[in-house]
Amino acid sequence: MTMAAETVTSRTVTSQSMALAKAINESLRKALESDPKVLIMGEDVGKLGGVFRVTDGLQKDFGEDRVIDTPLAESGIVGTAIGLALRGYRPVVEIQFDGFVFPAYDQIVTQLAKMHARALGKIKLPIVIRIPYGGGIGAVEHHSESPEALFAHVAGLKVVSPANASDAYWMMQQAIQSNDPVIFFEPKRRYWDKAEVDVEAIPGPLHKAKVVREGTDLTLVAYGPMVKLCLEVAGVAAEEGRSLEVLDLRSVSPLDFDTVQASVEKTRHLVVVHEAPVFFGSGAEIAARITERCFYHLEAPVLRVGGYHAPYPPARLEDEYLPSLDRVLDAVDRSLAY
Amino acid sequence: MTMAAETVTSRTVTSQSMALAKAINESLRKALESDPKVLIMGEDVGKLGGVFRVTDGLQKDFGEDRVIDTPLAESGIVGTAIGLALRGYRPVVEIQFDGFVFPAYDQIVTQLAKMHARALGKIKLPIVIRIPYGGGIGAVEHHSESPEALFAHVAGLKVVSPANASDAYWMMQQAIQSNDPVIFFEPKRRYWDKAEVDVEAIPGPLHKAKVVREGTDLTLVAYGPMVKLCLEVAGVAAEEGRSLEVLDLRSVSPLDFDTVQASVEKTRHLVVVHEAPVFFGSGAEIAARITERCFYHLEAPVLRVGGYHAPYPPARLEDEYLPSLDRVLDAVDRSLAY
Amino acid sequence: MTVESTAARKPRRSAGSKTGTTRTTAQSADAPAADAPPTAAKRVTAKRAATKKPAAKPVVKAVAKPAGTGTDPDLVQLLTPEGRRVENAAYDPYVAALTSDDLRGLYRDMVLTRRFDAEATALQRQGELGLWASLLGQEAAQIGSGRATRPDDYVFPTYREHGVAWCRDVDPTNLLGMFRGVNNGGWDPNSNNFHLYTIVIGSQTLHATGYAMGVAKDGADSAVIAYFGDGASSQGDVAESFTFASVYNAPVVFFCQNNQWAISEPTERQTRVPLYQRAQGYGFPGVRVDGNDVLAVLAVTKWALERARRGEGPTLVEAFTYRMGDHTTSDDASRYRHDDERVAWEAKDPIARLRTYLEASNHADEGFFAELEAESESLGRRVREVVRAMPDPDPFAMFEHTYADGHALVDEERAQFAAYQASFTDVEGA
Amino acid sequence: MTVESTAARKPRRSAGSKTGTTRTTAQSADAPAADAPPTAAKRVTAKRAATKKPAAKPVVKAVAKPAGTGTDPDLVQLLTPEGRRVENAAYDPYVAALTSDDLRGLYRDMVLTRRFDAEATALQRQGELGLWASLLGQEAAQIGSGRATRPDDYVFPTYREHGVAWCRDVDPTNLLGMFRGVNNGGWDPNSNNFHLYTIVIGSQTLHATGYAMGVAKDGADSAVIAYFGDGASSQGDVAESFTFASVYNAPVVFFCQNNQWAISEPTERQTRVPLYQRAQGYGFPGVRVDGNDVLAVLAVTKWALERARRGEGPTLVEAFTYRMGDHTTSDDASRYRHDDERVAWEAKDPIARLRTYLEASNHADEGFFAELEAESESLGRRVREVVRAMPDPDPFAMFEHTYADGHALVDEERAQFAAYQASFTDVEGA
Ligand SMILES: Cc1ncc(C[n+]2csc(CCOP(=O)(O)OP(=O)(O)O)c2C)c(N)n1
Ligand SMILES: Cc1ncc(C[n+]2csc(CCOP(=O)(O)OP(=O)(O)O)c2C)c(N)n1
Ligand SMILES: [Mg+2]
Ligand SMILES: [Mg+2]
Repeated sequence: MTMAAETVTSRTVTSQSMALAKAINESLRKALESDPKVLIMGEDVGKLGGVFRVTDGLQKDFGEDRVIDTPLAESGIVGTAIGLALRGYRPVVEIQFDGFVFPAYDQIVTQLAKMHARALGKIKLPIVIRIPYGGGIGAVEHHSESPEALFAHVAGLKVVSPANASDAYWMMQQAIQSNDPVIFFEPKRRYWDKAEVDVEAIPGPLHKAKVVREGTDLTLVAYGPMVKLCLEVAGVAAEEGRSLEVLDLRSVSPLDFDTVQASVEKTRHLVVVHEAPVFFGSGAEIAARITERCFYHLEAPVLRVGGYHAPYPPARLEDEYLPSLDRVLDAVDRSLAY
Repeated sequence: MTMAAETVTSRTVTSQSMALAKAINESLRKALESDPKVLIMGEDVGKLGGVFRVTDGLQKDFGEDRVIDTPLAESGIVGTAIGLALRGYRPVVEIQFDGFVFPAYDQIVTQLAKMHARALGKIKLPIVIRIPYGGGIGAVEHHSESPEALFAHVAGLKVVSPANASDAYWMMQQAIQSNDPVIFFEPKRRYWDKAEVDVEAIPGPLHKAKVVREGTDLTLVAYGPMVKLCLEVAGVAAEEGRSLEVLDLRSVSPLDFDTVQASVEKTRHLVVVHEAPVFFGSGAEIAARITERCFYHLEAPVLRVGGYHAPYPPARLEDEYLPSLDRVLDAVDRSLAY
Repeated sequence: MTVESTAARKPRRSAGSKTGTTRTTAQSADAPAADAPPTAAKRVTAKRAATKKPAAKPVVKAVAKPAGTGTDPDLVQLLTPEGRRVENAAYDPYVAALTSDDLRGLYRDMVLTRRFDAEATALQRQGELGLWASLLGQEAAQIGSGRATRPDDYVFPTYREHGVAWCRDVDPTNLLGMFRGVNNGGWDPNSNNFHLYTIVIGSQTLHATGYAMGVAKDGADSAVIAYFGDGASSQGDVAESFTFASVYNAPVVFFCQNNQWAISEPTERQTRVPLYQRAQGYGFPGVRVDGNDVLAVLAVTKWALERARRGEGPTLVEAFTYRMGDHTTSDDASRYRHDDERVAWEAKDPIARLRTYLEASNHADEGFFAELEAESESLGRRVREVVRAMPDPDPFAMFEHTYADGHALVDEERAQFAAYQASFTDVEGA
Repeated sequence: MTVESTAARKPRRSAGSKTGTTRTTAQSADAPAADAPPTAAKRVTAKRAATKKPAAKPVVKAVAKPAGTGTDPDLVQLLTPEGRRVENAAYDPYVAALTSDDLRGLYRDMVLTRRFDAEATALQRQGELGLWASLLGQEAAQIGSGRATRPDDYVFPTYREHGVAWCRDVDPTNLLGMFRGVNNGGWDPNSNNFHLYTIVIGSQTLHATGYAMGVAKDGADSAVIAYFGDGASSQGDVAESFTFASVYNAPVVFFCQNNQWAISEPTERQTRVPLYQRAQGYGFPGVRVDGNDVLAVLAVTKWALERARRGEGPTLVEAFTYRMGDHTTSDDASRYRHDDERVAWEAKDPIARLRTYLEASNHADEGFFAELEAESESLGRRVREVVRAMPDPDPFAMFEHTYADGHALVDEERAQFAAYQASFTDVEGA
């Protein structure tokens, strides 16, 4: 049942260093080029190129008919994207910030997620909803949230989040090709982080987790913005003589429990890290299921590090609110102390 | 830390048998009588008395100014209720069915839940949002869902669900008196179930779980519509010589982990039952936290019985989809087999 | 498909028309190009209106103000409640080519739709359906607008458009699945360009708008029609669909059946001014039509659809009608409305008025009505039989179609469910 | 509070007025009762308008059509871009009682607001604020409408209403907390009847409507004003607030600052027709006013607020103005708009035009302007000092105020956090 992470086949000649935001931009460009049915929709995605410039230059090159500045109404954006998908288009929708997806929540949950099932499979809804999410950029209210659990609980949606530029590029390609609605959470504080992107690589499956650092003493599970943090934690822990394995989930729904299980059967300790509040967050589902799968392997309860049960705090407090190197190390210590 | 469930002081003279829906009706009536700031708002709550007759007769007795038929717009209902609360009113809002709360989700999550914190406590939002929820009544799509996890994850909201007429009466009183927003999930398939309601009783705290049946071998945790099922399961199990303890959580946020922990430390086995899909459901949070608290006590992983990762199915399939006597017993067997 | 269904017999053709000419786009050349013609109408004898001679081609001067501006004009009406044909220079051209066959076809559609609806109500009472949302009283609004659509047009209904479904050749028994609880819709929307019923009020208006945006992108001359109710007009989604449709000049007709009630709430709980006026502030015309007059609805809807085809953007049509029955079979309208209101509306019955007109102008004879009665009975019988034979879905259907490309958790849960199911077989087998 | 703030000096009084008479309700008796007066205006010399003699009481005949019906009328304008006073029989009465002091007060409000705004922009550049949303160019829209409110009225702003906050006597440094990242608003809305800034576009229009419903329930004659932008007009919430306000006849003024842009999107991406026309289809009047003309905005807003007080329900005011700067300090408007547009609007600057008028009509002398300049500098200094001194919140503040009545999980997490924090102290202490 358990499988090791796949490694992307890399041909250096086609690979280049790229910021995460740029990688998504390139991926969208490629999708627009290769499939005339792909559309980009959202507020300010045109001339401005989006507030994070992720759609920079696309309207200029593909026209207003394919890269569409919409009225300021998220329910309208998702609702019309559904109609466009019914007409055969493949809309890639941008929600400007995490906190502004809620006006569209009804269309996403009651319509987008259920329409394929409602039609007994007769119609497909290949829509990608891009959401820059998470904190750490010193923003004002509603601009730093991590609402992924609110989508993962809803059947009919797939929920993914890349942690680096290469995954951002490829996962976006795969999300657009998917015939299911995909909520694509972009770790906004990593937009400017660069990595090698091989645009000719053969990517692994979209919903498969990756072991991004091997280790033997404890497993750290994260996705999106927290993967980098967990790698840092593993680095520090290594100096202290502890060998941490770090998993990048990449996909929250479906969630690759097999890869997590395989790791935990080896390390016997698991800490899950995410920015979203712990209460009813992804960590709960991972803890519950992995405890069920690895009951006799676990030497400590699955510990969770995440946001507190409070609205996302003002920027000057976010470092206290968000999982930090120290907070994760603290959880590692506690887990290993069992 | 752990406390036994409190028993409601009962004086038989003031007690009468009442259906759950009627108990809420009586509770709303009492609130309207005792506090002129209490308002009832919603679609069809007036002359019709709501589609389940929960507000029956209230407009007739308290007038259109206090029991308000609203336009057909859930965001508008909650948004204007917030404004009314800012003006000093205490609106009790009805959402007609679980599946229709989503148009109001933005107002609930970004406004209602956060406004008290945003104002550093300077303003209060004493709003109750009543939602008839859950399946089992053979209804069409969107009329049988259990979205409580989507509210519990959001800080700033309290989430409760009574399981019987007496709790329905008293919890509604307490919810209306609360200075925090309360999402009040009413187990619609239990609306017609009768129980003794003592309108002079002194109720226990709103957010405290109750041990509704004592037992020693395994703990069943449920809330709302599933409590009755769990009591039935315990009855059947008793015939098979197994002593199950049944807990009625009553409140999902906050969640009374102390009472669950106390029970599990005794029984060493825990099964959580809810109608909502298991994936990212309440069971996940309970499993994660109780495993952390009772790591050395648990003889089996916490098992969860709930809905599948699928849209709520058409009525003719709901018996297969919902937790049933057999499915819960199956989980009990599996837990005890560890 | 059995013989008694118009849908089955004359797929994608105009009601009762053997040639289908009234459905061609070419005909729109006759139509006035103005945004909305004045609505002043004058009565003519039923006799005169009944002559086959098409009405004189009207010279409609382009009006700066779209219909529905300023003071509430009269309803657009071509047939009075008493069944008399009234002249309307602006809209007559849209029904001028209707033959006797066509007129009888419209009548037949309404009668069979009502019969189907009654049968469904009865089946609910017998426990065969869990719920039914009756269209009683709204037949003209639905048949008139449904028959105005072309096969390549796309329809986004609410949960009550059984008459429109009929016009789109959707097998009526298909509509019953969700009310019986065996599926949540389930027909293929693309086989008749008739989307699934939508229950969350107002949502479908955005889908319709998006679809229409796609039509425009494709350079097609199809149009889209979105149905919704007076209650739905309050939903934010409907307002957003108006904005998107206007900004993108989408070829969509917003067809609001104002049946005076949203469950127990009268239209005054949703708006203080006539609903068709809502359109103007979004930059497109709104028209109120007598929703119990099938000819007027047909004409106004055709006009609106043709505007859309010509690239002139959206229109709001408010069909002023009445929900004669309860909201659904779960409802009891006597709790909130008086009988006299219903009685007053009975006098405006859409079927009775067309019958009077057909009889008075000799468009139909006794034989037609008798034959239709028999056809009606046979439709009822078929519906009954099909519904009773509808099997419950297989439990494993729960695990199908949540995703198009599969999902690991669904596979896991399906396997667990299979094992659980098998545990009984094992026990039973043992 | 230091001396340089009008807010601080003359709490809850009209701008620059020593007596506050322009703020009394009694004055509304002079006002025409019609829904909306005609907007035809004729130019008069600045001289004439400047005389203290109140304009002749106009006889405004009640018009059946609310303002904003039919073809787009001229803007309501009392002061041309060149600073000339134009006569407007309908709206003149609302500014007729303004004294020289009042006029200077309005000017002072605009100047200080602009100064404050510039200071905040500078503070953002210096890293003292994380973000700033400048109101540059919208001073007249905000001061005119803000000064039209009474102390007992209630204001629901967006995130850009720094000028309105000023009129409501909110200490301007209070507005900076959320932009600095030390809180999410944080002032007490009830101490100045000025709600917290709302970022989720459009939401506050519903809160305003609900609040106004409460005012009506209480039988009070206060009014409520909800601010929103041209972009916000597309949000479903705004449409729903129109419906609720109309159905319940709520005393609320919807004040839309159409500053031509929603970040990078011009108003044409939100609507095809002028925004004020949106109101009519919801059953209440809409008026477009020159948003760079503080007198016109004051007059129109007073008229609308008084309609609300008289129980005549909601009004939509569209203040036609311009966002002179970037959307926020994070934005770069040069990516999406031409400089000529900005240049054209510079000629309509709200402050310059009032200054011309004040000077031409001898309402203010050099001394006034010089003094104001000094006051302005001192305001800037105070803002700078206060902001720089603003402490970071205590980490434990995260656990405060999520709930009014407490929550077990919050207590648990606070305790865990304390233990975690203490673990460092222990180490450090060791
Ligand atoms: C979002 C939402 N809220 C509430 C309901 C419950 N509901 C079903 S039908 C209805 C009334 C609809 O009235 P109207 O739009 O006039 O359509 P009609 O039923 O009269 O055809 C309501 C409130 C719903 N289906 N969806
Ligand atoms: C629901 C929501 N969606 C998106 C945003 C991001 N956003 C912030 S301001 C803005 C434009 C607002 O334009 P407008 O309403 O005209 O107000 P203005 O900024 O021009 O004052 C957008 C899209 C938001 N704050 N809320
Ligand atoms: Mg209706
Ligand atoms: Mg704007």
